[in-house]
Amino acid sequence: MASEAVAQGHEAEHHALPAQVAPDVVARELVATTMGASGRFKAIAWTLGVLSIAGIVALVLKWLDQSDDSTRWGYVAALLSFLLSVAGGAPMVAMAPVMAKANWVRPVTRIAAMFSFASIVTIITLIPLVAILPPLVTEGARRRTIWFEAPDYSPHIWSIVGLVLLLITGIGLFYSAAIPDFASMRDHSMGWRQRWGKKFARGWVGTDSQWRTLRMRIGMFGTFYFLILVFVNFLITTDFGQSMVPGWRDAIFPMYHSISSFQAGVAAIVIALWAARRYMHLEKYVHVDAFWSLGRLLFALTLLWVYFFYSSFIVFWYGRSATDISTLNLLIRGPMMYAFIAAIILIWFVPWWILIWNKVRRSVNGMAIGAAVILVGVLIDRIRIFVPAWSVPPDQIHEKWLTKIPGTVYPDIFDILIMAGGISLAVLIILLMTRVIPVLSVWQVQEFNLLSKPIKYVRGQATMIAKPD
Amino acid sequence: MQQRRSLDQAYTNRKLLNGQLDTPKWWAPTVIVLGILVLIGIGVISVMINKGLGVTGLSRPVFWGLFITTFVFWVGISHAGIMISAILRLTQAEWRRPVTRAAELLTVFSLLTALVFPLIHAGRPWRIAYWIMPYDFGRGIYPNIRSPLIMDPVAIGTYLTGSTLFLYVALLPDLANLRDRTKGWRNSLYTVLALGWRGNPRQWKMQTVGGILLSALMLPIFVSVHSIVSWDFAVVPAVEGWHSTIFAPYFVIGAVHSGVSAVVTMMALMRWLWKWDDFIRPEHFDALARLLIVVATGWLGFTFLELIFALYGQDAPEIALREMQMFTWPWNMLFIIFFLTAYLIPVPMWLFKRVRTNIALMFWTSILVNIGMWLERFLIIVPGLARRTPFVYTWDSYRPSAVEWTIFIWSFAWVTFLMLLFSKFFPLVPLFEQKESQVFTDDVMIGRAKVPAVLREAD
Amino acid sequence: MTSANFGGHNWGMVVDIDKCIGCQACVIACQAENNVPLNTQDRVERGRSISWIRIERYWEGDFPDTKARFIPIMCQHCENAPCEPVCPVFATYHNSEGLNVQVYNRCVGTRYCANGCPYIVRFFNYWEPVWPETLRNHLNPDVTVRSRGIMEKCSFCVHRIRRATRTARSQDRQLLDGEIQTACSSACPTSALNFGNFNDPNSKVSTMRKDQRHYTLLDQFATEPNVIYLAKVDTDRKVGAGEAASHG
Amino acid sequence: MSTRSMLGLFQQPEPAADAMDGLKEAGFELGSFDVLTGVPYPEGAFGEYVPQHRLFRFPAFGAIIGFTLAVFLTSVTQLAYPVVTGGKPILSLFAMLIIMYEMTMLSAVIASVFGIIFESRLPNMKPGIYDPRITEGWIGVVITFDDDSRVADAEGVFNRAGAVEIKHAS
Repeated sequence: MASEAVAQGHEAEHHALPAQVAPDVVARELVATTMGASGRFKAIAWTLGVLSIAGIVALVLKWLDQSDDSTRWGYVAALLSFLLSVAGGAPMVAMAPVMAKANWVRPVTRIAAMFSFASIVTIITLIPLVAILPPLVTEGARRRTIWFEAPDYSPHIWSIVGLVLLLITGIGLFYSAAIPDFASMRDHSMGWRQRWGKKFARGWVGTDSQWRTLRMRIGMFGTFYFLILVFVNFLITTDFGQSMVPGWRDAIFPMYHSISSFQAGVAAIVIALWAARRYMHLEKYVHVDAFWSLGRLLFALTLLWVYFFYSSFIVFWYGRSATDISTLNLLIRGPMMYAFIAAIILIWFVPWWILIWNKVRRSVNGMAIGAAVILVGVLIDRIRIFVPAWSVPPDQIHEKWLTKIPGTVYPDIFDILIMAGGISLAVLIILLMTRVIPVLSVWQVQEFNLLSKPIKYVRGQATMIAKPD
Repeated sequence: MQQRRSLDQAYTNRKLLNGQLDTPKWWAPTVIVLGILVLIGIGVISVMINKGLGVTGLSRPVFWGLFITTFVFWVGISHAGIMISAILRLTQAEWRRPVTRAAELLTVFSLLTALVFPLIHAGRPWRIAYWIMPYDFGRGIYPNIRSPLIMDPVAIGTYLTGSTLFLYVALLPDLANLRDRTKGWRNSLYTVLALGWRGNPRQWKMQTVGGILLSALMLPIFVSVHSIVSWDFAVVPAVEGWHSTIFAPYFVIGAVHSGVSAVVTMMALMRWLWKWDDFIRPEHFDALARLLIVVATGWLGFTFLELIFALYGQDAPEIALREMQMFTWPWNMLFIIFFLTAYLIPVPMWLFKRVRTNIALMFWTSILVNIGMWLERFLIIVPGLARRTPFVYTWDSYRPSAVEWTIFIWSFAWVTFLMLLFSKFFPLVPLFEQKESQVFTDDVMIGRAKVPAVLREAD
Repeated sequence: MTSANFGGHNWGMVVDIDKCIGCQACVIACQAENNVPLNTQDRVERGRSISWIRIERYWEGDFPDTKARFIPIMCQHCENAPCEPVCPVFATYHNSEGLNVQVYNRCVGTRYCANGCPYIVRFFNYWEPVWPETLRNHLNPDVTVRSRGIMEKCSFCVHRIRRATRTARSQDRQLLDGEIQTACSSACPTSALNFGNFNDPNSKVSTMRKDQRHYTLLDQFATEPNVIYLAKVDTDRKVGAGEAASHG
Repeated sequence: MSTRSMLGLFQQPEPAADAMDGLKEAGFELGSFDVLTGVPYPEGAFGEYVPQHRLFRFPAFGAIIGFTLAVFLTSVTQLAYPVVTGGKPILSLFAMLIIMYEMTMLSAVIASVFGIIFESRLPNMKPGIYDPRITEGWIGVVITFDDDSRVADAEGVFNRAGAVEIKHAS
């Protein structure tokens, strides 16, 4: 099989298919990428490290300084939502091959799964917010939440549980798919990596039963992960968003949040792939084909985002009851109007015009640009939602609807440091992970090569893609 | 999953064109019976137009009832077509092939039926010219673009036109096939319709590329149509049960749920009536049922969100409405039936492969789903209006009159009638797609294992 | 925010709940004035009765100290009327004098406006209107007899407004305050219903609406009605949406 | 203009492809011969030249037309008879957007259907030489000659490739 594949390697050029490489070569080369670290890598890692420490310090200081005033914490909430979106949304792609049996996605899954480690940062940002979250009952009046008669600590406890569960299942998803690669680390590397590989491979030799349990595990963790992600999105969006604003009753908002979280996740994966391809020289494995498919996915999600946004907007705009008006005034026309316009442009308009071209979706750099634009847009969108939501003073929080629209809250030095720090910490974690395990899943690249092979159909060129059950 | 047998193309032609070339015996009697039903329905409709809407069960404040429910229901069914043929085409699902055309047909005919209801339920149907096609320059007044009732006809018209053209384009190769198989006047008819199709590479390429292009264009329309229909309700703040932002995606996914179920029902009928066991195989039902499990569960999630955020407001009228919808006779009974039939009975059954591959069971479960989905629309629209408003002199309940029920039944007879009529002249299963799947699927040997594989063109 | 410009007039009504005794005179007057078909027993039973103005009656307090509360409800002629934008044929719209007018000729009877109205003061003609032989000649010639299949509702007796305006113009003078009385307000024995021009700062209604008892119905819909209610004095609680529901 | 044309019928793709190759070698210019199938085969399966098309311009064009039309319709009709309803602006953008969207999509679809039919060079009421068995799975290779002199060698190619039947038409 392998030799035949190599023989057909030269044909693969004018296919949208990765060059067929022999499995052992794949293992050795991919494992090699984890070894050592270039000077550039070290420099980046150190700067990120410094930034993250600064961010954590700033978070502690802000907590000591402003713990009494919840209206100042909007930006931390926005950061929480953003990290949840990216770090939570990305691993969803990791389960695609099991669910959809899509072949192109196999090499991508590892990078996707790595993002689940970044959920640690999400939890860090959650801690102070949970403490500062206004109580359910203020001046005897119970504010509108999904916790109708529940005790006062309900939102806090459940959001913590949800995020921790998300982290655990995410790591579970990562690890269950990583075992064979730890095995190949054990076999093809030396030093601590080999020892770690030995430890984590847990005696993997690739027997039939081991493979079966592996696939079962991925499927299981994937399903759990999806359910928990939706659940967490629901909790965070209601407890840390909607219920902070009197009269904001937007049934679609959790869905909106989930969709744009998938969008951000896919965008992040595209950028990670681009970086891996560029700086780890993995052109042979990360082929344009993957970007092409991710591009279509991203495009669809972009349209879906604008659809979800419009479905809620038109109902508010048209219905125009007192609560609707106050919601629009706060979130769209209000203190964050310019952020809102920027978000629309960056999440929908620009990507739409970039990604609609097949040429762009087939190009690596074009995709990276589109993805970057989307990521920035999602961050701004989170800010325009959560900052006004938190800026509502707690003494109005239990009213029927918002009678007095609060002014714009601008970030103070703490907020800026915290956001920079949080994001760079997330990036740092992923960077470090690439030193521990190949950034592309070895066994899935091999499987990819095994299942898809270029064939000759009468006189024409085509690709046979096997779809095992 | 799919055991593939290679079918000779001549055999495929013979079997799949049996509706046109040699009409089955049951065809004529069935069409006659349905035709009589259709005539009765039309008679009742004209009586209603003549006498006025007093003959319905409507009242104040229940101004909308069975007609609008059925309208939404049929629009929902119409979402089967594009769901199957567009989404599955774009995701290159092989098992879509035998069902695409039937699904698109269902789209076209159910839309035609759906369109009837808002028109006949208007107070002065003879005046709707001013509503749908109002560009009567003499009057100098134009329709109200701001009204959702203008967006509706525009959206549905777009969807109807689009899917009809889509259907025709995909029909071309099969028309050519019929042209080659028929004699006499039918031959000349098909010759004209086939536009002189010969099947050279250029035409086939247009067929494939065009199919993908049209799918990509139809998909956003498909989503928008039911969203706009849902906004008829969602933008009305006065009716607590309607004014919810989630309605658009909620209706769309519900529509997909009922539409795909309707396709399953129809596939079972096609397999039985035309004896297409070789083409509509258990694995197709299996695949559709897997899809349905996902769709139905997603729909359940939306239902949950809709309910949670209805109560989230904790306003007295909203809670009163929900209480009425779920715990007050007769709505509670309807609600239980709706929940059982739309989710609780079918979906757990579909979890078993034995059920998924059992045609009879799939037939009945899919019918259950559509009963449930009709009730869902009914439970959204009618209790929403019959709610207890602050003004005690305006409460009323609603019981559809015999006239409404007759017209309701008429709609089903009408759709089936059109379907059968179509099946007399055009193949319900796309022959060329059927044959294409023979070319494009194969088994590859990986080691000793025989693995089903699909052939993708290098793009 | 509304783009209608109220040139001279912005017609409205101030209803003093404190004076209302629930005598239903306004209901009858409206019925007679506006050619509203008789609400026969079967129509009422079928929930198809038409009464442009109705007296809602609520019980307040528990036996023995129970109080009857009355509140006359007619079309509120909202500035931001939810019933208007949903009509596909402009059959109902907001005219330049602040009236929410119903154009019978345009109406095709989708009944969408009726669903949109939170006050449920819009009525649909399910049948052709019929009057007993004896009443044929009592119909008001100034008011259209609505055929079946169209919506109708309180028009603030727009025909009276028009006639008064014409008279005033013919005598070239401004309309006097209180010159125009709707059928209901002129029939009200306790003058609980007061009709007038809100644009004229010292008209009777303008002064009345400044009363601290004033409120509007169902303000959660932000419809900005042109009908202002003055709460009952013996209680500071408003008779309105709030406890109406609880007494339902 | 084609004086006469010839159709070679094959039962399997392989020989048909051989015939195509043979015709190429025999020096018939591309475009004078073509392959007819009852099934869409993968592109280039017969070594035929891959047809170029401009299909994607049609929907773009249609979309632009539809959008402009919709803008005109939604704005001008509202301005022609301005009626205030429910305090909404005369030009309510967010309601108009929906109509614009639908009309844009509609004309995009119609245009692309025209495009598909045009780009497949249909309708073509004189399709030329053809055989009904092509829709039964046979594969036809059709060739048109400018001068009759070369009919023979084309026929030779067909026979060598193993044509089941050869039809002539003038």
